[in-house]
Amino acid sequence: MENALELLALSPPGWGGNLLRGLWSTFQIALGAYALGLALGLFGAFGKIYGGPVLRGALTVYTTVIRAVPELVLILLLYYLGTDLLNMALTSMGFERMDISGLWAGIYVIGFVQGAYSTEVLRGAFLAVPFGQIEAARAIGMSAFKSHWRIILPAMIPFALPGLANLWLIATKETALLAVVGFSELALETKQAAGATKSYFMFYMAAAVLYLALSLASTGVFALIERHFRRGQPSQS
Amino acid sequence: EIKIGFAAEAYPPFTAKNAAGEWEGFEVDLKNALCAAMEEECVVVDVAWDGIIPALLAGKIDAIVASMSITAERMETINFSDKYYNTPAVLVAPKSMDIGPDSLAGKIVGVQVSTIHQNYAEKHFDGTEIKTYSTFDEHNQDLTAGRVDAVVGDSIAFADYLASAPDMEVKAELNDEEVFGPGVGVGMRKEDTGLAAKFNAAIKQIREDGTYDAIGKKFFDFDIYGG
Amino acid sequence: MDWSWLPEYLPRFAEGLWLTLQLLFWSILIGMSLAIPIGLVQVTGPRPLAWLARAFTTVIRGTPLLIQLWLIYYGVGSLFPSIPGIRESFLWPVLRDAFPYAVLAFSLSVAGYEGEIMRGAFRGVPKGELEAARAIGMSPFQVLRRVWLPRALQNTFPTLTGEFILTLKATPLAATITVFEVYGIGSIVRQETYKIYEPLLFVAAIYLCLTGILVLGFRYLENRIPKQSRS
Amino acid sequence: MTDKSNKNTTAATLEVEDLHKSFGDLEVLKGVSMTAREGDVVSIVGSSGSGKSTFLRCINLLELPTAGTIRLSGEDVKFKGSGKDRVPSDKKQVARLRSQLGMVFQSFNLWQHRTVLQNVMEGQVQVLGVPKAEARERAEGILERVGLYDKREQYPAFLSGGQQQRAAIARAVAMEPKVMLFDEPTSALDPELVGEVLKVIRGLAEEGRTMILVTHEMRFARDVSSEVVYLHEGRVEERGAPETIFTNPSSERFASFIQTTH
Amino acid sequence: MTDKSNKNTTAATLEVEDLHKSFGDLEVLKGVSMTAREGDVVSIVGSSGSGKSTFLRCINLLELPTAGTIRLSGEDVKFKGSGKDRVPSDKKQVARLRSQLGMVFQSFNLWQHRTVLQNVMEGQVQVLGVPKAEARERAEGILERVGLYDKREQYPAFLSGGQQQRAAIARAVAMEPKVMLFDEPTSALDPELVGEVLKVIRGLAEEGRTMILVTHEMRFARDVSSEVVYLHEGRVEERGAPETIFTNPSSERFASFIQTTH
Ligand SMILES: Nc1ncnc2c1ncn2[C@@H]1O[C@H](COP(=O)(O)OP(=O)(O)OP(=O)(O)O)[C@@H](O)[C@H]1O
Ligand SMILES: Nc1ncnc2c1ncn2[C@@H]1O[C@H](COP(=O)(O)OP(=O)(O)OP(=O)(O)O)[C@@H](O)[C@H]1O
Ligand SMILES: [Mg+2]
Ligand SMILES: [Mg+2]
Repeated sequence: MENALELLALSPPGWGGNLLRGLWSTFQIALGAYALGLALGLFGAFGKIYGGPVLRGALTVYTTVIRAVPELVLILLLYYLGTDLLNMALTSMGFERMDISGLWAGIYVIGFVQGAYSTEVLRGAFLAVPFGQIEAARAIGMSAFKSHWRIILPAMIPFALPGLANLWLIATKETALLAVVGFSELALETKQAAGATKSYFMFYMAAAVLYLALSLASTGVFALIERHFRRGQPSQS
Repeated sequence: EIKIGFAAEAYPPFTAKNAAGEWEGFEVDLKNALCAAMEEECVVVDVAWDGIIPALLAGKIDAIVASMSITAERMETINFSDKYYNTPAVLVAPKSMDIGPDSLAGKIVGVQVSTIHQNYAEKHFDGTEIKTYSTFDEHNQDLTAGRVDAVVGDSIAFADYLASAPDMEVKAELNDEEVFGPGVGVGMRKEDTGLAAKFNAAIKQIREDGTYDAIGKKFFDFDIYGG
Repeated sequence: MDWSWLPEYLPRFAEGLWLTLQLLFWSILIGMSLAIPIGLVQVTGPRPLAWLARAFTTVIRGTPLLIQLWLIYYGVGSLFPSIPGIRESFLWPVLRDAFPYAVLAFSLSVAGYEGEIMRGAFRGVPKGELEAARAIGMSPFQVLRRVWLPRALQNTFPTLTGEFILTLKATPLAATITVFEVYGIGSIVRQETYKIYEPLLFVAAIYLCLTGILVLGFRYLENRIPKQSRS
Repeated sequence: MTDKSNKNTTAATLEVEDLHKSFGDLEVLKGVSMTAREGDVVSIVGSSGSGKSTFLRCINLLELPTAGTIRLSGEDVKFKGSGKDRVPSDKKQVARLRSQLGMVFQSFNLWQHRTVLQNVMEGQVQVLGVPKAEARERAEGILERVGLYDKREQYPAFLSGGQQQRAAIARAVAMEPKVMLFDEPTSALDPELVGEVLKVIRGLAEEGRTMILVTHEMRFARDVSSEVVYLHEGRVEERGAPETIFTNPSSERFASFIQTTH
Repeated sequence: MTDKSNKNTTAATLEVEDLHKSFGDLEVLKGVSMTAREGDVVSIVGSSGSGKSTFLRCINLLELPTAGTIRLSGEDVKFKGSGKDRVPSDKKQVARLRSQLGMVFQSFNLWQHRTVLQNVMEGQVQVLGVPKAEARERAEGILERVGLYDKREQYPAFLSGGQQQRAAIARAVAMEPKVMLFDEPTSALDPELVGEVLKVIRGLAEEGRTMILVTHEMRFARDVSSEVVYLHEGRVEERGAPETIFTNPSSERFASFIQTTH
């Protein structure tokens, strides 16, 4: 036990500080990726519903292919192959080589993948909104933007929230994939601490506790949002 | 300037980061000695084991110093320096069991997947079920759990495990130059032949001037360079 | 691109694919049959059960699947061998095999994530339609089976499809407990051949096919009931 | 007593005594009693928000009355607890009683994931255990009668208001319940169809079924009912045979209520 | 011509010419034309499923007519394409025209996540740009008038049917549109409230607004309208001033339609 406390101490040689820094990095990437994913998801969902055949087709390819291909493949492709191609293009045009940082590659890749999932979550939520609610907004002459912002989105949110909450929690864990490009976040810090000290069990449990704390906090936030948007809805039993 | 790639996963006592984020271990000191001998600036880049060869090929690193064994298959893709250490493989099993390399028929042996150890087990153990694991620590856990009867792996890597598992012991040292190859070397791109020559010269130099042995003594109580 | 390795490894990929499919099938089947009650009790109560369900989904969704997998296989699973006599019993081959542990871990994960989805879905069904079902004398179970559940699922098909694809893509974690499914085989090929992209692309293609089948299947279910056009 | 009423000749099918219902602080029903016998058609009228729908919904326990008794064919609905926590103590009894109570909702509440035909068949097959083929035949017959045969394969979202209302009526009628609760069953119907529904209700009454209906159409109430109950602010302000109370109302409030029928 | 109608004295506010609408193979409107001037109240009657709601919904483009023109204050709604692919070509125009067209839906369609007051204020604030305080005042005034002031902070799901309908009317009225489209605005209302709505509509007509309303209550249509249009199977079968057509119908079909008013 004493040994455990020593290992988890916040300053070296304890590893606690490293884990917390990892958690913070995880949180930042997850937040960036999630925000990007939401933006793409909104665009994707409305594109699928309102778009012409070409846009719809393109979005279907996006949601199917991106969701299908393992994230690791995407990260490797974007980070290595993508950098290669970019640099080839840059040097052939006479520019300096440049480096995509692991952090941004991670945010883009995870965000891009999250976008594909949120597209479908939001599309489902949109379809679940009773149609009359939307018609009433149109009938009073709200612009397309206003009717979405004021009526449709608030009505969609209760349907979308559980799926979006799941995606957020998945985002926080998917950051672990960035280890492959050498970006250190909670999962990698944990692996390093565990590997260096051979206290696997303890560090993995510590990481689990940190993840759990993060998700408890997020669950609380999501519950508040849901309560707000479910106002006016009678309980069902 | 040479960009040296370390595997981000800890592999003590060769490479591991301490809590302050500094690299420590045999290969770390060795790298410093090699760079000094070459009179080159070296920077360390951490890359996950999975991405380390792609990183090399993509130019994000110039040399891999990550306990990478020199094998024929790897030689098809990348180039190696001469070996800089070699440790024997061993068979580990519970003390209570009467097991040797020749009495494994009907038993279950755990190895890390697609390693020289797997190749060895498949070549030499007849009538034995070979169970593959994705990491070294996983087959150790299953050895403890009793799901496998014995495991084959690198002798150094076992040191910590054996220290924490008093009822396990080394049953035999395994040798087969054909399977195990010459040992561990620095990985480089094939076209960087100049760099390979430099590393070879540097390895030779520190072997001769005693630096190598000094570093080796710091971490091991036997000759890590191997026979 | 060099695909010369492919013929040699095809049989192993076939084995891996079969494992993937089994893992996916059982996890979704068992997971969903847990997710439905977990979602439901959070809407209907009773309180203590709702609270338990909430705690379960929070813990499952809040901790990495990898760690759950480890705890189940190396943690709980390693307690069995220490039971005297068990190694000689008929149960041992099952307990020793990693596959059941993988199914257990993935099922719990599906139950956690989809339990949350189902909670929202149940909550979204218009109250009046449930009242109509109760009013003709349906038992609570009939209300659930005939009206509440189908209506809930209908509203949530796009989300569930995504969730199942996520489950598919989580199956590679099983490699850490010796269950080498398609992705695991791909990693083995990568390590053995030092081909970097080809095996990954091949695995990606297999995943694409599986995902395509999932998406089309659910799209069919979703479209069985026509919706008013929204544009 | 008119020929339409048959009070005292048969036992009461439905008796409600001193029913109270509050939503939070708002007391909606302040002690409502009612008795209906086989073949009775009781109309409940009253202004918007007076508690008519709440009263119907209390009868089949979709709302739980805070106090009062409900008796169906002599069987008391069993409750436990009191006030807000008063709940039925026997779930089996509730389901059994409900299958004898048909309900047409003010907002129809058709199942959106089932076609019209499936909406009508559902209860017969699932609750009454009628074989599918038979249920379909019966359902088609009823749909024919309310003029929806052509729309039987359509989903509710694609129906006109009147068509939805007729589907809801068909769904309730198909259950052949002892007692039917209609919440404004003709609100979305044109005069011709109102006439049709009138016929349906009369037919059901002749078969000996009991009907409680909420309506705003005084004409309709007068034509169809054996008794009219006027609800005002959660209390029965006036009740009687339609001939009597419409021509000779005793309550001033009721007089002014029906007078405004422009 | 009665004093309620003012044909030929002012320019037409709303003109619909030869409107067609099909749902798949089902042709619901087979060429309907209509003209309404300032202060006109046109009632549309007809049996259930005859296309009344569809007609109203076409006017504000919630359904897209497959053929025909719609003209509001002399401005043609612009379309492109034809048949099923006929869509409005100018989205801005659509939003502008819609804000001059009020609509009360047959199924109310109140926004479930907003209180009654917010439902009524929403359009004023968001579409007309009325300052919040002013919008609230106006909304409260209208709610007072339809007897919903007490329920202004309530969410729609907790209202009685008639209360929801009145909230829907209030929401449309608050927009002060040139033309109001009412789809059975009194279906859930008791006789007293029907009288109130009648007054509201008359008041609006006097202000010079135009009203098109679908109703099943012939009494109400007769009292309120300057013109009555009888729709039968997607065509106008009879039209005229209420005094004329109710007492002296020229179409046999219409005669039998109003005759059944029991
Ligand atoms: N979205 C739709 N898809 C297919 N058919 C439809 C759709 N909407 C309406 N219909 C059909 O068009 C016809 C006319 O419907 P509409 O709602 O206009 O009738 P209505 O005259 O308003 O009837 P009611 O008095 O019953 O409300 C009906 O037969 C209806 O089933
Ligand atoms: N779930 C609820 N929560 C709170 N108040 C409610 C609820 N349901 C109804 N009420 C209120 O109870 C009163 C009676 O409602 P009820 O639906 O019984 O009226 P009604 O007589 O059917 O009126 P209408 O003729 O308009 O349908 C109304 O003031 C209504 O706002
Ligand atoms: Mg009511
Ligand atoms: Mg209609």
